[in-house]
Amino acid sequence: MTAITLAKGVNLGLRAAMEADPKVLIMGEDVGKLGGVFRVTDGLQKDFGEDRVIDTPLAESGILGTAVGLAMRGYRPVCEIQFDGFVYPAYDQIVSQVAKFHFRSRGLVKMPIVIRIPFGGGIGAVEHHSESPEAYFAHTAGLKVVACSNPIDGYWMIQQAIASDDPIVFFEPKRRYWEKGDLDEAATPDDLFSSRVVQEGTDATVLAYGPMVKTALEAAIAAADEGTSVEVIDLRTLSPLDMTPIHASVRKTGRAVVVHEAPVTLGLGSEIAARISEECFYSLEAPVLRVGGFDTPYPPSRIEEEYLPDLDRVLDAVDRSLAY
Amino acid sequence: MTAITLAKGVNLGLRAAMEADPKVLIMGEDVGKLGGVFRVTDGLQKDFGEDRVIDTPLAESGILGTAVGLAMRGYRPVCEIQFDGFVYPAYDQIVSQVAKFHFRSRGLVKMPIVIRIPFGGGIGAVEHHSESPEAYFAHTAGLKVVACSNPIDGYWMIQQAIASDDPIVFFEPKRRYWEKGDLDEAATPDDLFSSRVVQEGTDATVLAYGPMVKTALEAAIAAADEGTSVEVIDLRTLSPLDMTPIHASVRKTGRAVVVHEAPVTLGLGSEIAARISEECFYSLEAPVLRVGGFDTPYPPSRIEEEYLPDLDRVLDAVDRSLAY
Amino acid sequence: MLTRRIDTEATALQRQGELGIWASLLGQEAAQIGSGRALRDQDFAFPTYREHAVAWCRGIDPLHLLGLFRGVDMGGWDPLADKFNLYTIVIGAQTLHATGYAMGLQRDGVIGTGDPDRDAAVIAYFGDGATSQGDVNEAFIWASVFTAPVVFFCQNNQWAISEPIERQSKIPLYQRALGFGFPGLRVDGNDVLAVYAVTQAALQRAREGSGPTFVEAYTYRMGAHTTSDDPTRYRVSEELEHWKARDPIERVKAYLTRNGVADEDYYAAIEQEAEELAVRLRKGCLELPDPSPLGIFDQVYEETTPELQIQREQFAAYLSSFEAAPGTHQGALS
Amino acid sequence: MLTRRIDTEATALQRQGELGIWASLLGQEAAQIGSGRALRDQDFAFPTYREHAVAWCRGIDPLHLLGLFRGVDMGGWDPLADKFNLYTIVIGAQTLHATGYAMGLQRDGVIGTGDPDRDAAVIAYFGDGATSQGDVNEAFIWASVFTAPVVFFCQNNQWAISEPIERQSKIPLYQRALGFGFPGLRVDGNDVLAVYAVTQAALQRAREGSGPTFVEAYTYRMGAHTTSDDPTRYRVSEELEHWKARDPIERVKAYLTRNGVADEDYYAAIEQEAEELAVRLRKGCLELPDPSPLGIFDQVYEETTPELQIQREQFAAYLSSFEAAPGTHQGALS
Ligand SMILES: Cc1ncc(C[n+]2csc(CCOP(=O)(O)OP(=O)(O)O)c2C)c(N)n1
Ligand SMILES: Cc1ncc(C[n+]2csc(CCOP(=O)(O)OP(=O)(O)O)c2C)c(N)n1
Ligand SMILES: [Mg+2]
Ligand SMILES: [Mg+2]
Repeated sequence: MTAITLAKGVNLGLRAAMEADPKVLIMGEDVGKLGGVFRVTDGLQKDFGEDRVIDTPLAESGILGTAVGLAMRGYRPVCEIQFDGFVYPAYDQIVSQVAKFHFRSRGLVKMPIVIRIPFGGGIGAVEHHSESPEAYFAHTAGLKVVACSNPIDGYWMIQQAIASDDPIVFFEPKRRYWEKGDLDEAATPDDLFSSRVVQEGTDATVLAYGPMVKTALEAAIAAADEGTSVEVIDLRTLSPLDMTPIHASVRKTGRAVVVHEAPVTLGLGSEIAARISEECFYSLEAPVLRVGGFDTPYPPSRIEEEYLPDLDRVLDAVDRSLAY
Repeated sequence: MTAITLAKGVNLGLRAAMEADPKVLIMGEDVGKLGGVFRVTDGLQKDFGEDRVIDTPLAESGILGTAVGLAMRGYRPVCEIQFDGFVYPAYDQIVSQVAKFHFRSRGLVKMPIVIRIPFGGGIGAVEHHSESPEAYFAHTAGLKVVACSNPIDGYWMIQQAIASDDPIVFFEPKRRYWEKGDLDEAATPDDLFSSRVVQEGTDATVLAYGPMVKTALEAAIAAADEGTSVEVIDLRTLSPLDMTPIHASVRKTGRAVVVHEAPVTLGLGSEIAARISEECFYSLEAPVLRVGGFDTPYPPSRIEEEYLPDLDRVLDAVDRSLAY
Repeated sequence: MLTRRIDTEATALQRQGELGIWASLLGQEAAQIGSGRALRDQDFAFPTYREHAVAWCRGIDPLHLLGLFRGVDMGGWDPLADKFNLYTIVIGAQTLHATGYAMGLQRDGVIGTGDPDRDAAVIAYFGDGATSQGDVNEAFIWASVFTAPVVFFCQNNQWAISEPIERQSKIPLYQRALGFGFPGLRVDGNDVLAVYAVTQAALQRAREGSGPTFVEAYTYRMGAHTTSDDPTRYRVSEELEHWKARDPIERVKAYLTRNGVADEDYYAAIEQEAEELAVRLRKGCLELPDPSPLGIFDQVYEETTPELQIQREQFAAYLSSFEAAPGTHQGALS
Repeated sequence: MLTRRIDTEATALQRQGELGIWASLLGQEAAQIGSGRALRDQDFAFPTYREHAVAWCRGIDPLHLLGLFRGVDMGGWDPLADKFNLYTIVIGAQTLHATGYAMGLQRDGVIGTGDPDRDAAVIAYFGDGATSQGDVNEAFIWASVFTAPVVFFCQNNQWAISEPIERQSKIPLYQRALGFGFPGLRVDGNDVLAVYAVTQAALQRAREGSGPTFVEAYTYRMGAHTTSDDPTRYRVSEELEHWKARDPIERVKAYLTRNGVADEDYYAAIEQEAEELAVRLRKGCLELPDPSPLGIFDQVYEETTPELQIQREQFAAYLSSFEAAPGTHQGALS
């Protein structure tokens, strides 16, 4: 067992994947010599060479477009998008090519591409560095979308994502990059596309992913002090959703709150609320409530803490749910 | 009163807007001499000149990016995206610039840009020509999103959209371009951001927009034959939503079905279902059901009629709702 | 001539409602055959939606092309095995794929070995209009910076739907390459032998590891953009007449006849072959099986998802409900 | 020198946690002042995130720049009135805005009139890394095809964060313009007078209606990319030493002194002014009011939406619930 940060967890996972399969490549801006602006690819170019860890020209569409061609040639590119807000120039290649190639070719062409995106706010950054674009990808058929929330998941999930033959958008909560966890390399990881109950409870279910898992857990502790037993689920997979543990939890608690940083309107919470409302119709004692960013662009960082859901806003929603 | 097609309705609306304000420009691929592949801009370059109706180089990011600059200089560009599936190269300019400029500049810079997108399937086209990308834009704070469903709305809504000082993504149901309606130019149009009950009913509410409004109306007629009274709402505005008539209807019927061509997961239906479930919690006698495209890329056209929601699938959902 | 017959037949089929749309290659046969014949087995081609004659050179059954435009699938061939990508409709996107594939060749060590059966190259097709897309210019940058073995083959047919080449560039297109640091050249796109020679040289350069070349094949779109288009709205008939006199097929015929390589019998035999092909295509096209509605759920992912499984099951049940109780609802399930 | 002092002060403020980040212009002062001084009132400039000295030339209070990097807003000036766009962080996006604005100037008839107070031009700033973005190349196409009055001013500071210029281009960047059909030229970016002269000529060409020019100001990023960056990881110190000897400020000082234009008193006065500025900035920065959390709801649209109104009201009620009943919950509302 070694204590590692999330950044290190993903770094070690990448290293393990590259060692396991010579077809795995890393591509992106500043991923080589610098090791990435968050150091997630630190040391990899040194050890695997410039042919496998590629500092690309500064153009995201170029990164994804050439990754498609490399995938056609049998490679498994792991593309880093430096910050969430810079994925949009690659949007066409992702939505019209990466997502559709398997379908277009009736499965003859696989797209084992992983798109790593450090996402979310809370680090005092300027514009375009704190976005949560996951819903755009979860709405796109042909892509799979996952988000890790802690170092251990970072380590395993990135390897599982790289091993998958489907294209995966892999979200990493950048403000949790420096938080630590104990890695046991001998453990057996959960399935990549599974959600996990990370805190059991009986009164209400809080669903979160990425950076908000920690917030949700803190809220559960605070709620416990007030006598409310909150169950917390770390979704981990955003597309497909893993509804089985969600159904079980909501049938038990009768109440659900979905939390994310992305704006509420058409965020992941809307899909989850719609599904729970339909699939657990007779179990719900309150409507599914959503806590998220407001429907504004991400604000200047001096007020990001107000903008982002925090412990209090999660508790407030739990209270409102319990009041039904 | 003159009978006009939807294509003609938008065409006349554009003409009226250009006559009313010399700052209105039209930009896009083939919008000039050809008058657009659907002839929606037919005759406008001839009458308003090449400076106001601009055949652009073949690059969607360029179209939107230069439109931003023109808007900063006081112009009101109406950008045509030739087909839904070709909007993605412009995604970055739309999401990071058009949508954010007002916020970034604390309102000092307005973005009165209209992005016209012929959308949806049903015309036997090849890949990328039948998509329904509206949810991507409705999830984007800073944009407004509307969809017309008939020639009369096409005529008025495009003028209202151009008159708006906010950026608007304007969806036109391409398979309805040739359907007719009677235009009364002296009438007073409804507010752009309002939804409209287009068929009154008491047993269930069907919410639709764009191409599906006609389908929903046909379903309502078929349902009436079976003794079920279906209320149909044409949403018209997708972002913001106009919840008032929706609340009123659902409180009356207790049942709601949302219909669109876009894939169900994280489509507009998910947001509407989440909102209705929360805001009409005690009125709902059945969960909000969603009828949409499946979570696959748009299929080859020989099976698009199976893929797209039709009268029968809407009725099926109404029946399922009534069965609760 | 065979490819032109395919084209005529496809256009006819579209007119009869059997194809949704068809993008004719009329006038561009020399550019396509010349470049297509310069490819070796191990080379890989990335077409747009108009490279029917290149497909022919790659051994793709033209029936597959009809299938795509008919809407039974998105191209029925195996792009990896046939080393001919599926048609790319989003303008310019394939130039980056081609460059990435070329970077894969580099990593596989199959360029610059000197073994003619091993060294491989990639060719990316695109039109004059496509040169305005960001993606195409990014592909130039990538290819240049990484010295990727790719030939950028631009068929400048003078038009992007209704927009003349002046809307995309003020200077000859082949000069674009100079700004990116690799050679660009223009060839008479209606001269099949010249196209062959130039493409062959560019491919060889790529295979040797000397990097990309931009080839501008100067030609003309003699037909409409697609069967949905009406070019009389935007171009004058004199222009077409001018180019008709330069018809690539007439030119190669004249050349072959003049040099005694081909005689009347030869042409008669080809006409015959073309006719048989046309008959086969027409018949084959009408017989193409429609795809199964349930099949689409299985092709989205390599490993399907619970959502899709549920949707598939529900849809299967829904479809069979019609068989069980026909006429329950008014609408016809088409 | 004043702008360098602003820069030093900002870096210091960042180190003390008062700014989230700061992008230093160290080494690029001559390129920025030289080009910024060539602008007339009616011209419009589109900066990246590093054009602090151009901002200075446009009369923008440097406090606004600090505000942006501190996170109180996204640039406190009025881009339209000051004819200096807000900083654009997405690489290259602003080159299209600049081109569109230039097309607006054309439509307004304010180019080529011959009236020096009327004819206007646009300047678009971007870095060497930006030249790889599709948007920048599309801007070149637009500007060329429409003969737009825009100067593309590229500060080639040799680095895009950790990537050297060789990752973006194999040939000198100014040659890129040749592929698009307009002039490109390179100027010593550390020579303020040369930059002034070249930019002035390019702007004049644009104002006259002769179209775009690409200016490559060859310079060097003497500092880190931003305060978050650590350049020792990717570049050698000799390189920095080489360029330190070419420090643009030392060079202009030497020139001014040699020609007797400036003496010790002059420099002392400037030092004094810089010091006062620094004090004002430090004080001003700490005093910058934080934005109001409720304010963000009002700035999204020109005409707000029911959704936002509801969210605003609910959030206002939520915030005031803390005032009403402090300490109800454990978490601190920061
Ligand atoms: C990104 C994108 N935008 C628009 C279109 C619509 N479109 C299809 S073909 C075409 C013109 C292409 O012209 P060119 O590149 O010269 O090729 P050609 O058709 O002449 O072979 C356009 C605008 C598209 N397919 N993709
Ligand atoms: C679209 C996009 N991708 C990535 C980034 C992250 N990023 C910020 S600055 C930078 C390097 C820019 O280099 P250059 O254009 O040379 O400008 P310089 O910083 O040297 O002034 C990168 C990659 C970004 N801001 N936008
Ligand atoms: Mg063309
Ligand atoms: Mg640079």
